[in-house]
Amino acid sequence: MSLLRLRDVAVTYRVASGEVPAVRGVSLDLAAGQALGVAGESGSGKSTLAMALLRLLPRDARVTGEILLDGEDVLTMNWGRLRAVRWASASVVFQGAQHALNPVRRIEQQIAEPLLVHGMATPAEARRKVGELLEQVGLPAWRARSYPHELSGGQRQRVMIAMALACSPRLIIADEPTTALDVMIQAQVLALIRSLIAEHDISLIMISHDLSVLASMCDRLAVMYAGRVVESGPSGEVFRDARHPYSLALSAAFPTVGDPASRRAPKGLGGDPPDPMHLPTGCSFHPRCPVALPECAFQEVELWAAGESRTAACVHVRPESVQPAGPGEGLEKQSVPVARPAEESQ
Amino acid sequence: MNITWTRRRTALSRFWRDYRRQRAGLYGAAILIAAVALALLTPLVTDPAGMDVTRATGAKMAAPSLDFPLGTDESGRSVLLMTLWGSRVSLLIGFMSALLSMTIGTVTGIAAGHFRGWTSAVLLRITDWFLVLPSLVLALVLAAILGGGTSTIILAIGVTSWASTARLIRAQTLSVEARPYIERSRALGAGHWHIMTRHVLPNVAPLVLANTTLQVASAIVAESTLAFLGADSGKVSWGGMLRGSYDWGAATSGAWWYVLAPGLCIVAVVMAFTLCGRALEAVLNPRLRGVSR
Amino acid sequence: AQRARTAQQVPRAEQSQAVRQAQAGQAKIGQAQTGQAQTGQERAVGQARAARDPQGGKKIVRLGVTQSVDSMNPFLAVRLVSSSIHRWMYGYLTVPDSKTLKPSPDLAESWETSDDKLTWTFKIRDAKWSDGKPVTAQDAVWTFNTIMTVDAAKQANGPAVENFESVTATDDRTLVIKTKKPQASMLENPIPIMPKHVWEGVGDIGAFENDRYPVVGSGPYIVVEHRKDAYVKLKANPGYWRGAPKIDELHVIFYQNPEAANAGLKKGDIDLIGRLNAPQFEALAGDPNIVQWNTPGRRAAYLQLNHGAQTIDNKPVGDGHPALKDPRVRQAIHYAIDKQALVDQVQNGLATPADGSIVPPMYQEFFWKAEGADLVTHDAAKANQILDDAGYAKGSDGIRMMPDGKRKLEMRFSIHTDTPVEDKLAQFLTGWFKDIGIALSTKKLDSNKFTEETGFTGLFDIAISGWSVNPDPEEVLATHLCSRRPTASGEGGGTESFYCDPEYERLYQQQLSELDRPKRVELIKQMQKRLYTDAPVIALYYPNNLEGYRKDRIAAITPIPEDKGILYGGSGYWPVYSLQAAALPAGPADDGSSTGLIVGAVAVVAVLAAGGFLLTRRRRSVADERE
Amino acid sequence: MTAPSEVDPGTPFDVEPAGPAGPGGERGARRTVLRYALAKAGGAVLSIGMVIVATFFLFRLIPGDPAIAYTRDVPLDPAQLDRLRHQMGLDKPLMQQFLDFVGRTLTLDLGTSYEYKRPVADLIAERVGPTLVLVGTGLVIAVSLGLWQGTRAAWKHGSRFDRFSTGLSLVLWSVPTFWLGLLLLMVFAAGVGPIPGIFPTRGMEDVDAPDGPLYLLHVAHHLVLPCLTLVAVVYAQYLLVMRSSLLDEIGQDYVTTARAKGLRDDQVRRRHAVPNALLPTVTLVFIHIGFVVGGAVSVETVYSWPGLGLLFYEAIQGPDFAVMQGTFMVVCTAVIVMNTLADVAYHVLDPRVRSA
Amino acid sequence: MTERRENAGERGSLLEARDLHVEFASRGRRARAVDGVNLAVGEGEIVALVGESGCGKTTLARTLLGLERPTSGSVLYGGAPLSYSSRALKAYRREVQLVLQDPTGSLNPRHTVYEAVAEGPRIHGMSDERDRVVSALARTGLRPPERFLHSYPHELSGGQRQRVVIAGALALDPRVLVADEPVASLDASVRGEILALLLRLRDELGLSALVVTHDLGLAWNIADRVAVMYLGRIVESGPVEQVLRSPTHPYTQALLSVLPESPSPVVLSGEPPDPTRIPGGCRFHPRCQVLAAGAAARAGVEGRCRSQPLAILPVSPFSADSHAACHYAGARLE
Ligand SMILES: Nc1ncnc2c1ncn2[C@@H]1O[C@H](COP(=O)(O)OP(=O)(O)OP(=O)(O)O)[C@@H](O)[C@H]1O
Ligand SMILES: Nc1ncnc2c1ncn2[C@@H]1O[C@H](COP(=O)(O)OP(=O)(O)OP(=O)(O)O)[C@@H](O)[C@H]1O
Ligand SMILES: [Mg+2]
Ligand SMILES: [Mg+2]
Ligand code: NI
Repeated sequence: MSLLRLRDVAVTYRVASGEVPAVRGVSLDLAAGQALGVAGESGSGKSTLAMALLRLLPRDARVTGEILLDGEDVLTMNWGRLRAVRWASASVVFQGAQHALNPVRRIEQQIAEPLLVHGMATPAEARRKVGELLEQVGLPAWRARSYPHELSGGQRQRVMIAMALACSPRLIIADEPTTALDVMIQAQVLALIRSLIAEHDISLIMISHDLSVLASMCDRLAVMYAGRVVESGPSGEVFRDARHPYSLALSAAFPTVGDPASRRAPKGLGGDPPDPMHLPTGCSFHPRCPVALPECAFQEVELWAAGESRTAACVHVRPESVQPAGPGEGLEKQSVPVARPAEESQ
Repeated sequence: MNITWTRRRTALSRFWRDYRRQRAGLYGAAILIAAVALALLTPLVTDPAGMDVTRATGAKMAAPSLDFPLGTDESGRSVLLMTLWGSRVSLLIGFMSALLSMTIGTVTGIAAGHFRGWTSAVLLRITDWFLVLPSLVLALVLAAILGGGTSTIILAIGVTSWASTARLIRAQTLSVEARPYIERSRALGAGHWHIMTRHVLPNVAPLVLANTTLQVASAIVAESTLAFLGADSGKVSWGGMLRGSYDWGAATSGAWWYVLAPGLCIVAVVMAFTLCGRALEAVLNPRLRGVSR
Repeated sequence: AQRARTAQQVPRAEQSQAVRQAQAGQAKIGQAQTGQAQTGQERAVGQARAARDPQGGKKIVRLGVTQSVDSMNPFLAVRLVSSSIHRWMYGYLTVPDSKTLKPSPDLAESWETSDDKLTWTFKIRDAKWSDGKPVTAQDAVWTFNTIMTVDAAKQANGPAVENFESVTATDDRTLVIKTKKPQASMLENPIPIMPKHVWEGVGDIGAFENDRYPVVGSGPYIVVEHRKDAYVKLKANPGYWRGAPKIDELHVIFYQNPEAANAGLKKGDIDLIGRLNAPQFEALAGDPNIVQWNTPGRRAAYLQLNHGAQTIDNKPVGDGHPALKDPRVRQAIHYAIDKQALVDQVQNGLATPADGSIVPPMYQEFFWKAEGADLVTHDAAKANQILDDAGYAKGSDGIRMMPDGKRKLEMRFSIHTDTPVEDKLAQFLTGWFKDIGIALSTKKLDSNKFTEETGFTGLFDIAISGWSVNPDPEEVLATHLCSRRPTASGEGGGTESFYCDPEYERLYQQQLSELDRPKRVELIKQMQKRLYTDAPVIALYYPNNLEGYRKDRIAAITPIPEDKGILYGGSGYWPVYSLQAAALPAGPADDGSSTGLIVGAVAVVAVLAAGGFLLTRRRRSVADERE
Repeated sequence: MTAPSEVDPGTPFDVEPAGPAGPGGERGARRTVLRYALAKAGGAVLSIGMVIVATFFLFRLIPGDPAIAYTRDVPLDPAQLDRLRHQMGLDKPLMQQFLDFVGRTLTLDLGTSYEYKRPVADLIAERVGPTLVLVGTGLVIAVSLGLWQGTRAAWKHGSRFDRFSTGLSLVLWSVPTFWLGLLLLMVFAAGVGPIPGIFPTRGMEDVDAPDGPLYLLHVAHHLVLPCLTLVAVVYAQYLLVMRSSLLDEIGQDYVTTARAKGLRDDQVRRRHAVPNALLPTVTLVFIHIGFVVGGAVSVETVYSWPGLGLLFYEAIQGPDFAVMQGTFMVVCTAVIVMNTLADVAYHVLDPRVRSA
Repeated sequence: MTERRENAGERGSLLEARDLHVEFASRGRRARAVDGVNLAVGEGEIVALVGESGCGKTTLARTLLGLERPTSGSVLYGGAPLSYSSRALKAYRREVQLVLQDPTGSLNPRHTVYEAVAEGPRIHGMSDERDRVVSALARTGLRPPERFLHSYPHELSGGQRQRVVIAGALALDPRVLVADEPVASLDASVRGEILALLLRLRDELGLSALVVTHDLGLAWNIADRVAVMYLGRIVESGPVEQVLRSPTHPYTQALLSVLPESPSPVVLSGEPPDPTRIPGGCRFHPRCQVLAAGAAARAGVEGRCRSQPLAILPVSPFSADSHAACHYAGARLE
């Protein structure tokens, strides 16, 4: 049985000017010990989805669907149960550790806090545990006495990871844990996460817009666009051989150094990201899609199987659709290396 | 340009749409508009002769009646009439001293935020000095030294109340100055003047506007307090009326209308300004926009 | 007093008046009277009573004042409240008689003067200080000599000894004062006799606060406690030579806020309050427990017109409006003023319109009443007529011009800051002056600057003024003499008008030497008439003395003078000495405050309880309300 | 005075992001605190110096002869006046007078009152106590009430309690202090209609105040109305500031982290949000001491409270420029010193700026 | 592109930093943010400056624009040292333009696109303001320009905003564009477009560019030459293919190795270097994996690595050779 099972999860923010459908019907499965990467451009609903998993969204967000954590629906839990689940079953590593740590409390207090709250340790044990955790993430134990601002960005992110590990959760949700970090530090942190989840047999949901990072970290990838998952599958395959034109553009945006194909030929995707309040009809990607068919403008797309344990939401993978060429091929031909002028894409 | 005009109008209507959502701000604006309108209309619809004690027609401290809806004062003048005329002075002092305070505060704040080194240090020192000093006490000293008169009161309030504005504007200036577009502008060859007037000023302007509104409110309170403590402008203002009611024992002789009318007017108008100021701040200050949860 | 501000001013005027009297140097010899000798027996009785009844049943009278004590040191204190308290603490050489106000024996049993009127010999009474030591002539010698020799001690009463040549004691009972010039005011000497044995060891008198309680004195009361800006507590002096007062304690309680003081009287926090202003006085009406005490005042309020201010050597000073030099303009101004309206509106009717000059009608003998052709009544038309005739034509804006057409009749009216009565007055004058084509603008000055501009530098057009007149009006009349004008460097003087009129001077000199009283009275009346018609000053009204006390607390009190006199603020101790209080089982102050205390405590507890309840409720509710 | 703005006028210190600190960080931090304290003290000294200079020139602006003002209207002969002028140092050049003034001020000689003829310093010393009682109590109540209610209002943002608190504080903020004082005095001290006057009409204590613990109760009884007035006007501002400051914090990520950890709502508030919101608020509270002192002048006048405010008011009425000048200097200095202490305390308390 | 390379050697450098040092006072210490840099951008050349966070890239870029004064060394434009009088700077800034990382921040939210682009021409008192704005917008691909003139930045997407910023620079007809992480804040899908734009501008207008980045992929995407910076110094520079395909400096090697798809990452331990404490010897030696692995010792340069400072790399516009400031690399070459 999968550890986490999302069924048709949708999140809508109520704002003054209307409703923002930030996540629109996402279904995902995560097996125990598996690492799932969620990619997508800014505003595609990645963080919203992650926060919805533990009902951490602000009050003006409405969540529907089912979020089954170990078979139990998070959305219908009572507060007491939810509090017990939080951090003990699933913990979160936030986007900016800078802000996710309380600036006026010492590291040790913050790491020990979930242990104490969940009654998993006495204060003395907690203190010892904090030292252990810090050492696990490669920080000296005396750092426990520090305040967040005394640490560098990489160190803070490590503290966040140590904190996430505190209650030995079965799932860690990492929302862009390295985006704000430098290349070298990023490599350090990723290596750390990789070794920790392997060691402790923890499931991971990792969010990033950097497909290449996700590809190297995760077993499976899900690519989101405008609140929906548009493609999912084993990470290597999705990264190297995307079926959805958006995933393709995303993976092309990260050139392989040394690959002559991308030398002096940056690839990108024209057009503007969609406005979640005014989504295009049909396939929401069609205005930017280089291989859009006329029917894309009105016909709903859904996730179709696109190979073994792969799905993609594109007419080009629709089983019954007549494919003039292989979808990959077609895309290859039509994706232009130089961006098209903006007016065309609008 | 026509298109700019349309732009402005849409910006204005957007502002209005946002503002309309601030219910308290709407109430405030309504009261304000009413108060200002009354103050402006007063000379048109009433006769200032009624303010002349030698021509007063009422009995002394007469209770409200049809002739005198708000009763009369110690000389038999209509309290309503005095309240109306007093609003002119109170509002004038409020506006003018707020204007003075905002001018000093904005100029100092922008300069302190824009320039580095000793200019900023000196300005900041002075600002801090004025910030912590008991402004009312300082205003009283100023008023006592400079002697009475409307301009003295305006000066005393204006000169003592700009510091918090300057701090606010400086903080905002610093945050504007840290924005990349300032760097970009500098890289385009812009000088201090260009940056301060084209980038910083327009960006702090909404804040200045909101703060001015709040400042008017505190200036009106300050005026009444100064009047009570003995530094009045020599004209009939709400503060002056309250002082009069105190001097002539209105409260002990049961002339509640004389005590309450100007006092409630102060409360209402100050409140209105405050509500408007807060609403403006909420609409115009991006820092507060995010906090809607 | 209208408000604290005015209250402070008045005593100062009175103070300086006494000084001036001292300087005027006129000798009047009082009758020697024998006072009662204080007996040890009485003292014993007093002590026994105190011992019998330490707490309950005390007779306490609480006096509200709206002026705080500036100093308990009589060498320094100038405020009315302080000098009043000193009157109750200390003996003086003489005290005004309770009926006639003429000097009567106090510590000086009797006195006589030498023929050249330069030597005064006082016989000191056999009295005791409150610490039991005898009062001797040496105490008086020390007191006067200290003021004469120590600069710091001159602050309060320096001028009163200016004319003293020497002060000596021939024996413990005999005091001899030699003066440089004859001094008529000798018997009104404002200096309390201080206990030498206590004060000798003080050191710096200017720094001493006289705060060793109980303060050793020889008056009817002993100060036992003083909290600054709060209260002074006095106890009856059981050993007082006239006999101990009939109450046990006298509390002087300070209110900054006159409204609060009034409320305090109504509520029973205080028992007596003096120097009320008209609205406060009126606010007391209708309270069955309060007696409104309204007596004719000894004060005159008048305008001072700058009719060409000059220094003592006839050099013009200041910037007075030239039109005011014209007696017709002054006359017209006089006609423009509605004195009755002022009385009604400014003084709430609690004053007398001034149909005379600067001597109030309270002094029936000296009061001159304008009648017939002399009488100036409110008549704007007549005023306009006078001005028209005099060539002051009205301009298009309704403001008149000087006959030469060069200057408008735009004048300033100088008043004190923070005096509502003067403010109101200014409003009325402005209105009336407008009717006769004179534009009046109000100029508010703090009292320092006011004195400077209206008394020395002449930087005014019209100014408010007032004077509390003594039973003999000579002093107030003297303030309009040529010799009172300031020197060129702006010093000395004491003029109230910069007036210098040969006719007036002549009358003054004449009355000085006129020993026949009716004739002298006539001369004095003529001087008033001159002032009235020439109008260097224009009297407006004579305010009444307004006071109030609780009759449920004060059983008896003797005003001074006994016939329609004042209760608080006069010289002498008669009213407070004569106080009789209704004894309450427990002091009403304690009663009031303990009820209040209980109620307050209950309120606090209730608030706390409510708060606590809310808090606990919230705790409980919050637990599962949200996450 | 500041309007009850939702925006704080900037922290009084520029918060720099701090770099990593080594194990010696604690000691280093202590050293920087010391350096900071010294710098702040230096600033305060400078400010106080500015107060002295400003006072001198401000009061030298007053036209008129201080000697004549000092003697009031008692006529003196020229020689006496000259002697007095000499005594008061008025015949010296301005610069010399200024230096003398500074020298005297530094030795706490604030001159002699025109009215009381006593050293101003003594007058002030006598009245500091009652003011401290009033302002101290008022401030403590206002701060605790304001912060508590502000916290609650922000936490239940948009609730009825929030709307009520915000509304009430806005009304209170709009009320002139003296007017509120007069109304309270008339209603609760004098008594109106059926309401008995249960509180005293004046002062801090009555004659024959009881001794011992009862004395405290006695003073407390007198303190109720003045304190209420002061608190009503002052606390509103703290409420609004705390509310907006906490609202800022509620949106922060670390609050979400805390919730993600499974903390209860009140734990999140007490342990995380409030401490962070508190620090800037407390600074503002201290900046506003000057404002409170201003309010104290009105309150002390209305209730005849024998404190510095009353002394100042009387001095204005006099006018007794010597007392005015002295009180002004002392009050300003006190406020500056308080602020400096608060700054340093803040610095010690807030780890973010501590080691910066 | 090969053509460009061939006659490159003949042309001189347009913008050049010579022995540049920039220091800051940072909490009582001196931070040597730029500590001896030689760098040149030739006419029509795109140079990428890569390096870790805090190594001084931005400082170098700002100094090149005269926004920061060098402590020593000089900035040369067209061979002449930069003068810091405000007039000379203003003239200089017509020719050399800056594009910043964050297009949203680089645009004043209260200015329309027109105002933003026209700001430069206005400051420099150019007459044909509107034409310049329109053509600049058109050149950056915002077509038709009229449609955008009166938009406010918040009405545009991130990519469009960055185009507006670039248009603002182009409106002055600059010869050099200094772009500080021009795509770092853009969505991955959009960044390709902006980079393509830079390439196109170089082709169309002959614009030179210095692109500051921490992303080696970006350098690979567009640059002709790359300079790798470490702790205030350039440690390796040369043509992109050469440097990125066969890096000689251990630091460059490490940077390349941590790219996600690289097979054997060399994760350097330790924190980002601190410019207030620059180590002696080779400034990279405390983190050097070659030194740590003992290779340097084997090559007999360990001592030198630890104690002997390296010379500042020479300036070499259009040079076909790469240089590395490394004792070990030097030893291996010998
Ligand atoms: N509190 C909120 N109220 C209203 N709308 C919100 C709120 N938070 C997010 N949104 C909207 O929901 C959508 C998804 O936001 P989300 O933060 O999940 O995106 P994301 O994929 O995490 O983006 P990024 O990569 O920038 O982090 C966006 O359009 C955003 O504007
Ligand atoms: N104004 C300044 N005052 C003090 N130190 C500064 C200043 N500007 C930069 N520094 C320091 O100089 C060093 C280099 O900074 P710089 O911004 O040039 O680095 P960078 O390579 O651009 O880094 P990033 O990739 O993070 O943008 C840093 O350590 C920084 O802290
Ligand atoms: Mg996100
Ligand atoms: Mg940078
Ligand atoms: Ni303020």
